[in-house]
Amino acid sequence: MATIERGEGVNEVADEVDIRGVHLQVRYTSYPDSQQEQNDRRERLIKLSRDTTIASKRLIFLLHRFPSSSESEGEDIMTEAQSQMQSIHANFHSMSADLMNHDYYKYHRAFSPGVQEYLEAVLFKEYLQTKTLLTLEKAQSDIKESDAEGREFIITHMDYLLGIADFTGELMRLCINSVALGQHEEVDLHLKFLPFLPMSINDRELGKKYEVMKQSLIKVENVVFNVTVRGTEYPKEMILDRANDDGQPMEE
Amino acid sequence: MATIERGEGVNEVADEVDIRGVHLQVRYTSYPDSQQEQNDRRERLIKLSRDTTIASKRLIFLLHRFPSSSESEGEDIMTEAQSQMQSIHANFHSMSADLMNHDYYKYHRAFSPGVQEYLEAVLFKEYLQTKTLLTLEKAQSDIKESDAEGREFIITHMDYLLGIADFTGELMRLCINSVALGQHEEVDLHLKFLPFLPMSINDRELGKKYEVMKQSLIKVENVVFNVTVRGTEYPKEMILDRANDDGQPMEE
Amino acid sequence: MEEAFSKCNEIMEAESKVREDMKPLIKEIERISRSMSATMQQIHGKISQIEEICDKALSQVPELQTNFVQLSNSIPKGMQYKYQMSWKHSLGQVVFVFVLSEWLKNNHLVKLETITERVLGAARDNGLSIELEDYLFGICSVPNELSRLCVNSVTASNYTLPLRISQFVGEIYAGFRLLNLKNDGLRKKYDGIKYDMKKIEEVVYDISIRKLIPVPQQ
Amino acid sequence: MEEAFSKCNEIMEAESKVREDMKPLIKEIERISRSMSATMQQIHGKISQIEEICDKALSQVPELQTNFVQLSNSIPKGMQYKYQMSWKHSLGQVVFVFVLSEWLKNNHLVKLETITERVLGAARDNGLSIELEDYLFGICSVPNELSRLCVNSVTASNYTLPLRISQFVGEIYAGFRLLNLKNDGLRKKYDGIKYDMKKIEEVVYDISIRKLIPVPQQ
Amino acid sequence: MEEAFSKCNEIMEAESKVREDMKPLIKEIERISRSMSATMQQIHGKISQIEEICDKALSQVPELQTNFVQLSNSIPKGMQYKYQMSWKHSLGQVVFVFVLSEWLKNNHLVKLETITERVLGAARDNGLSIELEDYLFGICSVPNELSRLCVNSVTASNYTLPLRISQFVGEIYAGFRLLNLKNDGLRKKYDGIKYDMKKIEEVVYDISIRKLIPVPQQ
Amino acid sequence: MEEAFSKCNEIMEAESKVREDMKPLIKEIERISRSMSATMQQIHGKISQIEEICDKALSQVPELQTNFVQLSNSIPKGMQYKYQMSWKHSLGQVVFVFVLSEWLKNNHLVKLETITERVLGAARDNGLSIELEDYLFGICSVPNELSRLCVNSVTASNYTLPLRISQFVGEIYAGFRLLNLKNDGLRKKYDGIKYDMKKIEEVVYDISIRKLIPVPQQ
Amino acid sequence: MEEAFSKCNEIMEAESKVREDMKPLIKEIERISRSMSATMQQIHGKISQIEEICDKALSQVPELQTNFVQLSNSIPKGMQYKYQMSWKHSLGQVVFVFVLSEWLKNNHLVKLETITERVLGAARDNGLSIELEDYLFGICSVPNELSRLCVNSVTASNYTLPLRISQFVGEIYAGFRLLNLKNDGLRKKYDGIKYDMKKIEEVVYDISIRKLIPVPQQ
Amino acid sequence: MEEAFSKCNEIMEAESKVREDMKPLIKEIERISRSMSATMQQIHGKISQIEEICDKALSQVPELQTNFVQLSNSIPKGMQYKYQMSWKHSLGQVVFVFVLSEWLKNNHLVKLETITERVLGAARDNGLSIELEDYLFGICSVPNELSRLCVNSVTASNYTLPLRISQFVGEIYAGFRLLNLKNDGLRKKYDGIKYDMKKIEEVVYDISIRKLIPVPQQ
Ligand SMILES: [Mn+2]
Ligand SMILES: [Mn+2]
Repeated sequence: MATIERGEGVNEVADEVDIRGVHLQVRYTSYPDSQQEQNDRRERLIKLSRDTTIASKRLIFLLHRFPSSSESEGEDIMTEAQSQMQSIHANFHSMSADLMNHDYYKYHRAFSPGVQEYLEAVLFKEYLQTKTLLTLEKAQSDIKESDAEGREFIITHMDYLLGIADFTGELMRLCINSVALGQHEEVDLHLKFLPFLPMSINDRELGKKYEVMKQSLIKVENVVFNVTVRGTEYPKEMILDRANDDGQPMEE
Repeated sequence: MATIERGEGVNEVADEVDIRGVHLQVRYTSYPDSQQEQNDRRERLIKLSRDTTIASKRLIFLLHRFPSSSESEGEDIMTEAQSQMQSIHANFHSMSADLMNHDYYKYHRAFSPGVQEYLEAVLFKEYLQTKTLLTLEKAQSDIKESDAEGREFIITHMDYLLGIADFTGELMRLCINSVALGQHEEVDLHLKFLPFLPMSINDRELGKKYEVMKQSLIKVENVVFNVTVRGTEYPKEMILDRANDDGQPMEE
Repeated sequence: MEEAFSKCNEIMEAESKVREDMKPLIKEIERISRSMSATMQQIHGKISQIEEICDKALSQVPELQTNFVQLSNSIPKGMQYKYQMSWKHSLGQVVFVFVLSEWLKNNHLVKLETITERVLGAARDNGLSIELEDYLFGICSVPNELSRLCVNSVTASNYTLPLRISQFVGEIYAGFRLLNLKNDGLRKKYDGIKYDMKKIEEVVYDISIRKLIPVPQQ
Repeated sequence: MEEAFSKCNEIMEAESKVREDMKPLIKEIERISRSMSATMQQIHGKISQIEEICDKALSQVPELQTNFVQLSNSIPKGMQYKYQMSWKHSLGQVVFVFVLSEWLKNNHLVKLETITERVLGAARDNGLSIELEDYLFGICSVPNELSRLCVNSVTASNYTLPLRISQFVGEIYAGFRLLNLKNDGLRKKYDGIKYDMKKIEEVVYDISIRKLIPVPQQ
Repeated sequence: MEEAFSKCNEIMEAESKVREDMKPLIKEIERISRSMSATMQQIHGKISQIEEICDKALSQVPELQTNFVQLSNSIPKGMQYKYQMSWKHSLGQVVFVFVLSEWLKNNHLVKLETITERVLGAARDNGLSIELEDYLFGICSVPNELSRLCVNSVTASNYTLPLRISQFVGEIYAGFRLLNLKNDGLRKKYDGIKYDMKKIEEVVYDISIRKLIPVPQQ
Repeated sequence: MEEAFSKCNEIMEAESKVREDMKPLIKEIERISRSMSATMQQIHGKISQIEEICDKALSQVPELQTNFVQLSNSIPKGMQYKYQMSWKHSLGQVVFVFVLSEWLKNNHLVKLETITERVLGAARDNGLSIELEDYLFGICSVPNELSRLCVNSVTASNYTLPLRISQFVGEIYAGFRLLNLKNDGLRKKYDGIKYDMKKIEEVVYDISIRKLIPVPQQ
Repeated sequence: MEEAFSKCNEIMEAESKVREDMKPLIKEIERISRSMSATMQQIHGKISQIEEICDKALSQVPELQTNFVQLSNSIPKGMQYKYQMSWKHSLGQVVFVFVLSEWLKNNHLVKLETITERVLGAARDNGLSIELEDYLFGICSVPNELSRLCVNSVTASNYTLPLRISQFVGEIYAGFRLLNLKNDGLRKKYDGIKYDMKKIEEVVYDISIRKLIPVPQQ
Repeated sequence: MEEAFSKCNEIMEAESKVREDMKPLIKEIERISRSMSATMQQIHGKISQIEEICDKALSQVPELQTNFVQLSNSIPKGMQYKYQMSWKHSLGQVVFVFVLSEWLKNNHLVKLETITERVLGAARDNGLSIELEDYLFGICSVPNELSRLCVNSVTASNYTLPLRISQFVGEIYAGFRLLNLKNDGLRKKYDGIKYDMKKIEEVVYDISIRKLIPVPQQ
């Protein structure tokens, strides 16, 4: 008695189909991989994506300590960040290996969240170091260069844009923390960098993120307003003094 | 001034991004195709898929004339059906050519509807001719064989299952028409063939189709009940007589 | 204060573990009850093999019980109600299968205790239970299935089953009328029986007006 | 009867064609109005360049008008209202841009006729129009944007803009109070102005308590 | 600014007035079309008086036309589509009555132009119209009514009407098949005709098998 | 100010008390009307005992009246409408039972005043009433029940009841046509009668074509 | 039966007439209360003219009363509650205006009876009333308005009003705490007062830390 | 079958009774916890009497415990979780009051066990418990209250309380950071603490800059 196997994104094998006395004879032979191999690959990729997400979040957490650190501390943080980034790259190399000779887009949904989170982290890192926006090209070549076998890992435009959207969230936190630290020039710089994604968006996922970004931006504007207005009442030096006393970055 | 191009499923080029004085320098160079080429390919595939859908619907329409036809008419219909099928294959060959060396799954959403409708048609044709269920394997090899260059066109399991689900809708119409024609043995046969997809479905698209199928099935059961109950009152010959007089297949 | 929060973390981890342990068992319970329910669907196409189909559906009960017992062992004492939403829906399907198959085979309404004993077994001593509400919900789903069976049995030239069904559903409907239902969902489902009853009556009408059954004496 | 139905088919094809002709024009109108609105968003980051930004946004109006004129030519006479839902939303965005930019530049509330003339031009003679309702909806969106601008202008050390804004929004609010609004959506939107007004008053409060503006004489 | 808003108020009042003026007319139109439709319902109980009933229903058309003409006068030029939702439903009922009664009396499918002329009259020159869609919707409602009439005419021992009905509904169904339907609502309604046809055929079958009519020649 | 709020509390407590007093009475009213309605359901299974069943259902009316009188005593003067939602639904059921049973027994449509007198009695003098709307809603529920009864009476070989039902429902349907219904819910319910009428006509058709009743003369 | 339905139609027409009579009066009541409420909004811009504004708002009360009295005359006895939803919202606005203006002018919380007397007058004898609930809802809306006034009075260099407001809102908040609120909507609204209180406290903080008021002695 | 349903009715009645028994106890629990929470609100107006207010709030705990013990007695064994939604909200309020008052009086974070012991007492042995989640939710509500207290204590010339508050809220925030939070609601609430901290820091800054306290040494 044959069974119907369900493909594409469905992991269990279906029950037997022999209702009304007809046995559905369904076999699939034209696939390079068995269904089982495909499922296993997908599972591996999902796991690597999750690991990448967790490690990237940790990297972001670390990077938030950078602005409030002294110069030597700052160097240490960036060294540590670089090494964390390298170990995340290992995940990408494993994924490249597993995807080799297979359909990239077939599995894209499995690892896309990890890629986005990684981009968020490295965009943030690049911004802290150079105050510029990391290009997609550079992000890809970084991964390739660190691969002993020189494999290329493809990052889609959409993942890159979604990564930027998330990155603006971190930029916002950075703003609020800089405010708490009394670093007014920094705040100005961040605020100028906070990019608008174009409003003419007809992709739903991106559209949603854009709305969240706009709300975040308005929150930051209100915080900056608050500080500015308070700053008009007291000499700037006093604000800075106090900031050095008990300033606590409020990142998370 | 650079522009951000949006990828993956988004067809227009975004507006310029230079808000707050920062120009986002985003370029993509690591792709084999330009964004424009990808968009064009997608458009071509969508068009071929639409053509396939329309031609398959026409084929189904034709096939519904088969049960009520005389033997010679029936042969003519099947000859015509075969030739329509062949001309649909040309669409698949064009798609194969366009997909050659490109990511199949990246474009899958673009042509999946056409594939499903085609499967619905050929499953129906096979059933009318042999009262069996066409296998995925056979469906694929038919396409390959008719291709002068012998290219393979991949059909996913999910598309196959969705095609089956739609096919049961046609089977239901067949039932109702057979009832109208007084072909009671046929009705019995169809009804036995109407397969249940297993209930243990956790795919949403398939689950929805299953619900529709079940409702259709109940409709057919009621029609068959009605005919059977009426049939108990009158001699069978009379029903058949009358059916030959004015029987009209109610397909669409 | 740090210590206080560390302790909180420990408690949270422990609770997390309970949920992790339950997960595969619940998945299995869902699979079996779904499969039992799917098996019962076959009665519509094979009126003459109804008993075999019922037996086949019920043959999965021991496996189900094993899972429920394991599940009950993985839950800390007194906390069964905290998690019961996880298996409530599956229990509903199982009650439906039981009520339907027992009536088809033995012509009586199976009791809540019987189902509890056969499905939960030792899990009952560990605090698991089938709520009365779930039992009633399960019963409420039967008339709809039977109204469909009524139609199909006539198609299969079986004219006595509709009469049996008409009587059973009538009794269920009357039984519910006695209850003082407070649960809104249940009341709504019970109201729906009326439509099933109507459908069944129409089938009986159709076979009676064509003299396929003897004229009833009242 | 066949002939009657053939005729129906012809009519349907003709209507289909009108819609097909309209489609690319409407897409273009949507693109331009979205772009105008997006441009206006830049004022928050560049308080000192507000005039330039307004000009840039308005510079797209001639292109918009061209499209509206073409659109009006493609619609059969008397049927403009049949299709107006297709461009209503875009007109709303355009009104918003006009009201906002005209006030920022010239400190007055732009009139409906002015917008109609500049946006629709010759399309007006072809039966297109901006409904009063759309005009009022557009005005209603302005206070929210201005309450945000109020905050950002203080950040940019501009303390006079908040006072101007406070007065303008107050006037709009008072103006709407005079209207006998029957449209529910509009009434709701108007109610929302209250929150913008409150926000603006709080900003003025913050700069006034810190003596950043002269104490007002009433 | 106050002046600007005052002007808005004026426009709104004017529009309000149009609606106020329309209201009693539309109420009257609704009343008449409802009454026409209700009159037609009587055919089921009085098969032998069908013609009189049709005449009675249609006798209200002049009064209806008067109201439509007045209505069309109260609407500013070019704005008919803005308000058409207010009378669309009534027009649907009227089309239904027309198609049904014309066929019952004169055995042909009444044309859209004929209905338009008789119902709208001079209102047509003022820009009012019956949409093709409404005409088709009206036709689609007829088979259901006729399948009911079919049953009742047999009860009233009229065995020729079912044959006429069978042919007419068959032609309507064939006619719709020629159309390239896009509209979802219309297609759904059209799909429903199948069930009316089945019912009608069963009646024809019942009377032919009992030799109440000769087996029909098509 | 404290004193002002204390006074508010007193008023609230007083109102609370009214509601508390009403609660058990309303529960009892709900129980009785549900029971009356449930009793009426038995007619479908026991066609030959319809009169007894009607009597049994109506035998609970005095008890119901007692509760309504008590209820009316517990409500402050002039405030009956404030609370009427609490018993509206029950009154609907009671009207349904009255209309149905009176017609079954005595073959006429019971009047609103009759029901009011028998159900409310002295409560009427205390300001309680059955709204016309509730009366009409109750009537609207009857055809559906009768279409079911029609089917079941044929099954029970009673071929005269369907004819009586057909006439009564036809008259109700015609009666409603005379009303100028403004209540949307009521209009919708009335529209539903059409389907019941159709079902009844089909039953009459079935027995008439099988010559189980004499062919009617029109 | 026709006669029965004719009678129904009569009753419905009578009820229709009551509603028609009420309509213009209710429209007028809505207009006046909206206008009173709109007038009160002006206090934020003209802190120094608060008393005049209050007087202006209250000057419309006699006109309002006239309408309420007429309204109460048009409603049959005992049916006031049946229609009260039609003017409930307006009464809420009026209570708000009364509570706010009386406190601003005379520094006390106006009583429910006072408002009833002045707004309803003779209408009270005809059975109209202001529900306690509406009174409390009206009070609940005042703190939000006052928190806004607090901000604006500081902008206008009035530093004593915030202190008065702080005390009054604190008392209202404490007063509500004494109530055993059962109405969910009211409870929610009362919870909202907390946020107004917080805002007011922050304003008092701002002026106190800047020594714009004498440090309070507790 | 009737017997089976009678038995169901019995079970339902029994369950009904449990709920009936619980109802007055839960009402009382709600009343007391609401009253405790309302009492705590008074701290904002009477900074100097904080300890007394805390004591007054906590003085109701024994009464609360009595009710919880009675409640736990009325629930069948093992079924506490089935009903816990009924008192969850009240427990949240109680935790809030405990955490807040204990810290105000004794300057430490009260432990979950302590609250459980004092609030539930013997009810704990009957299976009642305070969930960890409820404890953490309660803690999360404290910073918001303290940020408000911070503002008011400055207004009341108390400049040391803000410093204490600043430190405590900082510790809570740090504590939560240690937790591996999964719960969405809790995480969201925790995120909100950030804003309370900011407000508190601003107050501390305001008083330190004005030399009302020495710059704090951490
Ligand atoms: Mn992030
Ligand atoms: Mn199909």
